[in-house]
Amino acid sequence: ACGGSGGGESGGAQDPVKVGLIVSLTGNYTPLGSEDKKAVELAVEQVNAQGGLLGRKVELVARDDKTAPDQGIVAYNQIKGEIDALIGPVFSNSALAIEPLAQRDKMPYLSLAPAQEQVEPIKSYIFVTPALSSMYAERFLQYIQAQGIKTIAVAWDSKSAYSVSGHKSMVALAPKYNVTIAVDEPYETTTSDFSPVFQHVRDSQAEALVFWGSGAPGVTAAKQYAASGLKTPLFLTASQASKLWLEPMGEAAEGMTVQSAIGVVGDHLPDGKQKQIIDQMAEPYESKHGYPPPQFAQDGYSASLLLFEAIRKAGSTDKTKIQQALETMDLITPNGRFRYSPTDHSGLSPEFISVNTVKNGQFVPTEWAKEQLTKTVTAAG
Amino acid sequence: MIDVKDLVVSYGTATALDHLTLTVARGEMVALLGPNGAGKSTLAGTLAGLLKPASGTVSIGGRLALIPEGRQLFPDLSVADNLALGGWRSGERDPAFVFDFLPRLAELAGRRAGVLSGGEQQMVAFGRAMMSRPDALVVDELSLGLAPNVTADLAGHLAELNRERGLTVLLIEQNARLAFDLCRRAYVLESGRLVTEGESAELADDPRVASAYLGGAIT
Amino acid sequence: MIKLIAGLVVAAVTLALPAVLDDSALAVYILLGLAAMVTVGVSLLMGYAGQVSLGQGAFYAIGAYTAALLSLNGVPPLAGLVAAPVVAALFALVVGTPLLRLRGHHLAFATLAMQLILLSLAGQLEFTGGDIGLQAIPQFAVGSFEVGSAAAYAYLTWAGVALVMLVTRNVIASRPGRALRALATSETAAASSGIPVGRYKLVVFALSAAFAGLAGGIYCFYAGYVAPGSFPVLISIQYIVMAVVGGLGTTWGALVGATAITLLVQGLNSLGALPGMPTYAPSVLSYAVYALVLIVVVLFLPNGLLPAIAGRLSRRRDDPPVETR
Amino acid sequence: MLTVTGVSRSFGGVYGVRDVSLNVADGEVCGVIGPNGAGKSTLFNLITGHLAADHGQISFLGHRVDRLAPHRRARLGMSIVFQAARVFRGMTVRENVMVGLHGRTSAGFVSAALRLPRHRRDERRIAAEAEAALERVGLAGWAERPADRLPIGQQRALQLARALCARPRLLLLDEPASGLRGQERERLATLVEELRASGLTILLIEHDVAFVTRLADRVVVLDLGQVIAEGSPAEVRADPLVLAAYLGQTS
Amino acid sequence: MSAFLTYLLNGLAVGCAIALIAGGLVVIHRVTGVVNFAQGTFAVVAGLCTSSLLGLGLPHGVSEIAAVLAAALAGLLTGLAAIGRRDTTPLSSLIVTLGVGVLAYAVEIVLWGDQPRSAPGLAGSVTIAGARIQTQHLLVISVTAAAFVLLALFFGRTYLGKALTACASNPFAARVVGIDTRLMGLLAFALGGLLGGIAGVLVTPLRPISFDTDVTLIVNGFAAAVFGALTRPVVTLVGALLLGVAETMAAGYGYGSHQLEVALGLMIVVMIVQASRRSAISQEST
Ligand SMILES: Nc1ncnc2c1ncn2[C@@H]1O[C@H](COP(=O)(O)OP(=O)(O)OP(=O)(O)O)[C@@H](O)[C@H]1O
Ligand SMILES: Nc1ncnc2c1ncn2[C@@H]1O[C@H](COP(=O)(O)OP(=O)(O)OP(=O)(O)O)[C@@H](O)[C@H]1O
Ligand SMILES: [Mg+2]
Ligand SMILES: [Mg+2]
Repeated sequence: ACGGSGGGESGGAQDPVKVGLIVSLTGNYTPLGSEDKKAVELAVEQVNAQGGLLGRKVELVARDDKTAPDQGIVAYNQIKGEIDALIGPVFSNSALAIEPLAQRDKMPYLSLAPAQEQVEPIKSYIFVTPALSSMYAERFLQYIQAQGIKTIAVAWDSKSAYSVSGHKSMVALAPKYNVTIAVDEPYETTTSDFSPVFQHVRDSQAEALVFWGSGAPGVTAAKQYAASGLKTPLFLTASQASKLWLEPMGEAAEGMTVQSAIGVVGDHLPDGKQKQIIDQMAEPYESKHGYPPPQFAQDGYSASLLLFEAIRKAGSTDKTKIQQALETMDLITPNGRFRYSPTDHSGLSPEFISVNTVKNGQFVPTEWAKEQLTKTVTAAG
Repeated sequence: MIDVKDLVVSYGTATALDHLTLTVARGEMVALLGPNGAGKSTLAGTLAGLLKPASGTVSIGGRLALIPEGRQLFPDLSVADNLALGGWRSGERDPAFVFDFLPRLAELAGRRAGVLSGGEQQMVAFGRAMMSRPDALVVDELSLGLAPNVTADLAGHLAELNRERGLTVLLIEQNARLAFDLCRRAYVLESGRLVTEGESAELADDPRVASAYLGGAIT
Repeated sequence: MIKLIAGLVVAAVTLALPAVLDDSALAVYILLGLAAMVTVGVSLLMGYAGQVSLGQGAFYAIGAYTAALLSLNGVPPLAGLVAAPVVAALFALVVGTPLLRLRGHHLAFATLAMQLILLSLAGQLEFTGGDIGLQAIPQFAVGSFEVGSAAAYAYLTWAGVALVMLVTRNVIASRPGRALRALATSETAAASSGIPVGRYKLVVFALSAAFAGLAGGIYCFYAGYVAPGSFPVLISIQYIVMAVVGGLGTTWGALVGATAITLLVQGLNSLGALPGMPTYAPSVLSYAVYALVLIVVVLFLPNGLLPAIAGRLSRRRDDPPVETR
Repeated sequence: MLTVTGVSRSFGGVYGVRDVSLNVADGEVCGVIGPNGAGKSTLFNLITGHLAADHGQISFLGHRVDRLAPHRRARLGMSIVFQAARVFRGMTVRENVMVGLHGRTSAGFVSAALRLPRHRRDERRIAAEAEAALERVGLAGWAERPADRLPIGQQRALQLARALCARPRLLLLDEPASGLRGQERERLATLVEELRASGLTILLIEHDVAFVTRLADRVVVLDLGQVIAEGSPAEVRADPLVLAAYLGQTS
Repeated sequence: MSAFLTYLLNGLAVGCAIALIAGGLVVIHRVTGVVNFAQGTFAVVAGLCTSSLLGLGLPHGVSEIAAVLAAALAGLLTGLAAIGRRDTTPLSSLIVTLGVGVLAYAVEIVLWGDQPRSAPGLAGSVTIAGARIQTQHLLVISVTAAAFVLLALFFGRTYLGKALTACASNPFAARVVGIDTRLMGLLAFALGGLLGGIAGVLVTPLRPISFDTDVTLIVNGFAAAVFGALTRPVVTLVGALLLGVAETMAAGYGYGSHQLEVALGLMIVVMIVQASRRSAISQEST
């Protein structure tokens, strides 16, 4: 399918639909990229088991960006000629490097990176799958307001785009929810001791500490927090909502508050479309890999579903038609209900984020979250 | 004690020793003369097992110590430690006996060897070799950088060890006069080959040897 | 004679390649050229002047950010490209003044730290676009002629490589070049011959920075995007690996090393992505095979690929063999 | 020509050179002798600027030089042949000698990179003079050899050639004859005599007393960092202090 | 005041963890002249091993010791690759260790996967003069103190320690006096692996370890080791503590997002000040 503009089906009916996937399989972002890949592979398997798309098989063309933007460009150039659409890197810098090329080639592109800048301003062919950090920020503020908390402390990783922009949104949105940020504490990804942060929280009026960060600092800080004897509750964002955080934390995690995408708490949802979609992924994933799908896997799976649906709606692999289908997309995925539009290429909204507490090594939605999610899910159908 | 037969040693493709045969009997002191680049140091290194012969054999009948060309101290270690490590093979750890014939080293014992003056380093190199309580000693330049009185002392010490303990010595020495005085016999090496050998007294009278190694106005 | 012929062949192939390669190969070809440009500088700095820099990626980054910031602010791209090496060199002069008082491992660490600090700042400052970096950098253009195609970038890149190699070759075979090689062995003896050691070290540091800066400038236009993630510390180490594998202290060695490593990495990458490979294939191939090849080459060809190849050729041609250094 | 006044340098409490004053006249060959560790090489390093003095002044050709960097002093006309051979590894003998002309030429990075006429002019001159210097020290046949593989004697000759290329006004020789055999020593002595005849001023450290006696106009004796005697070679050789500290009973 | 003490104590603990990595670098460099870029790998191997062994139900103590031994073995193997072949220059050896580090990635991914792992350590915390410090941190401090005292004594006081030092100081001379430099080098690599392993075992409960954590570990370790000229254990320890304390102090007094700059910048400044006190000629003397 070599994207001739008006040509409709240029390949024979036997040609597979080719989906490109560029993620980090080596380098720093390997732990994320490899989960994405597993999930996308699962989605492709499932769709092929159901007879494929448009009567054609779906074939995955995967490449490694080596957690480096220039390698992302190389990978994109390698596969752009053969693919019909692209699911792109989880590493923001790689994603942003590829996007101008994809836009120029009119290549439908679903990004796995959460960076806001991808959709601000909107580029017609670029769509984002993970919830943006601004949504997590807003959701937390809603929860905080509901808990009657007025003053908070925020710690954020100044070296991670995700937490920088999450922090920024939080600062911007706090007044709207009547929340004051008493302690505003940057740290670095390599920070191995958080006692200064906790000391500052201890010396303040803050009623809760919101911690932005992903990977190692999430565990390090939470462990040290448990040991620090601070009574202020700790709020963690969705990056910690996986066994990668739960396991090392062990007992110490009990009672901590952790956000997550809706997919993580599928078990606690009322029956319905949303729960069904979540299980459709979670069960085979767990039986195949031995652990429930982490957030990144859900992003990858959601992106695949969105893309498949768009191709179905477009009725062809014509890139422009896929793009148009995406722009009018309304689809429930493990990440929640996506409603892309010409003015919204991120699709999700904060209602699909859960706020949980850790109980017996499980993420259990808080009463507030249960109430909210039920509303959301029933509204979605 | 030292038996070299048909020895060939080369650096890459350049042959430094070309079918060399020589012997030093137990308790003998023998001088090795030759112009720059003759292969003297190469022979010394081969005797000490630092260089691999391409062919031929080297046999040593006892513990051999080498005072290598360029002193080769451990610059980051103290003089005392340099000396102590000289006893790696022999198990000798106490350098007191070295201080007896090189009193200057006692003063320098705590100094880092790398900052010593040239002559001081030469003394350490000598002392270190003696720490191994050798049966045979190969000296690649004895007087290099040493003050005349020190040279004389060390030469005297060597002669004494040879007399009293039967120390075997192969002496490479820039000062041929000194070498002839100390050793009864000498070999002359040129371009990797033996050109002359004989009693020191005869060699000193050989006009060719005299002009090449005893020099005109000098010494 | 044989050198001249080899040089001409290489030049001809270099010129012919952009015309025949497709986009995907061109991307590799361009990145290879950029890596070669930086590596020539590393080889000059390390192989000739004996100064180790683990922070060459910082100058690459400075070049890229300079060109990007200028052209995003309306300066003509050509001016941005010219500014890239100049700013990188100036920066090298400024940081080099204190840093080059350090020697050996100390210098290696200090340059590494310099890159870490610089990237950390680039990731936090507003005007560099923070961690997200700078997007929508215009295409390179000379006047109204836009260099849009990959082939054009390939020519631009390899013109840069040629320039850098020419300058290096001219410098090393001359009075300042001999001075650099001399001070690499003994700063005291060099100073006694009247060589201003400190200043020469600074100049060669700046020169190598300029090479990296030029590469960075071209990179920013080609990629259209620069971010701190484009310049991890590991690339600086990669340049050293390239220089050593190719043969330190030979200008062509840098090119050979950059080519060998880039092709190896890309080859393994493509191999790992072939359908039917097990899940861990990409990582195992790009880590294990890469590492093994690297180890074997370094152990068995300690002087690098180029001297090994050249040695073999000349040995076959004229015996007795000449000893190469 | 060279005036050293009250110069001292200590190393962590140990004196290397202690309050040394010295005058070297134009065209003179001044021998410096003394026991091992007396501070001779340290004195040379202080004069050439490789070590900074703790106290004292050094003037050369009427300039105060004790604050100048070594390469500035070299450009004023000092050349040194080090005690330990310091040849430049990885360069040929010829290239080593060419480095010696650095201070007397000026083509820099820019003219080299662009191959400007100045660079070409300089290169021609450097090549010619280096050739002559190699000839002079008897290394003509060795020009293309890698310098670090040379036997010691040739390395010393090479250092001397490099130093001479700088056309120094003052030449400092630190044990130039060490490691040289009879004939080679003789050749060196002849060369030094030629240099003296051509009016070059020379400071000479040497433990070969006969060598010094033959070449030096005047001898300075150092011990424990201080000057203990000074005078003609014959005077110094007879000085009981010198006999005790340095020459020993054998001489 | 108690805030200051908190930063100080925790900074010391951070520094101690760095020191253990740096210590391994120093041991190896001091004996072989090789900068071992696989040093972080030893810690990673030990960390991953501990987590696996504990996961298999082995008791604490046994798991950790086994993991440290595994790291020592990794050290030995690295040594074989890096210096096993005669006439490998230190630069070549350095590149080989880089290669070994990368090779280890593949092995680790196959054995342990690419996701980070962790292990339980000493829980809870202790209050000293109003300053709180994690118990695990105290463990790190005490083990490091012991390790460095032993290291300093070993190299400074024992004959074997001096023979090891002699190997890098002048390998040729070491052979002249009869020391088997290769054997000594391998010993050093094993010792380096051991130290790296101790670091890994102690750090894994504090921060999750994945195959590529070695990069972070080595950067800090390298900084401290270079501070100690890659040869002096005690100065290295000082450098590491300086680094750790500078980081926590920076975070404590409002420069949380510039910890790296502050700490590394400080190291560079101290090194430059030290360097300007040394003359070129004394560094070149042989
Ligand atoms: N490492 C080396 N590589 C190549 N050639 C060498 C090497 N070492 C010595 N040679 C060559 O081998 C020959 C013998 O050198 P050797 O050092 O044994 O001479 P020597 O008699 O000790 O000279 P000197 O009197 O100067 O000490 C010389 O031609 C020298 O150039
Ligand atoms: N950098 C240094 N640090 C400490 N001590 C030093 C340093 N340089 C020289 N010394 C000491 O200063 C003294 C004088 O050394 P110097 O090299 O000047 O002696 P010298 O007269 O040249 O002796 P030689 O005839 O043996 O070469 C020696 O005791 C030496 O150990
Ligand atoms: Mg010799
Ligand atoms: Mg001296």
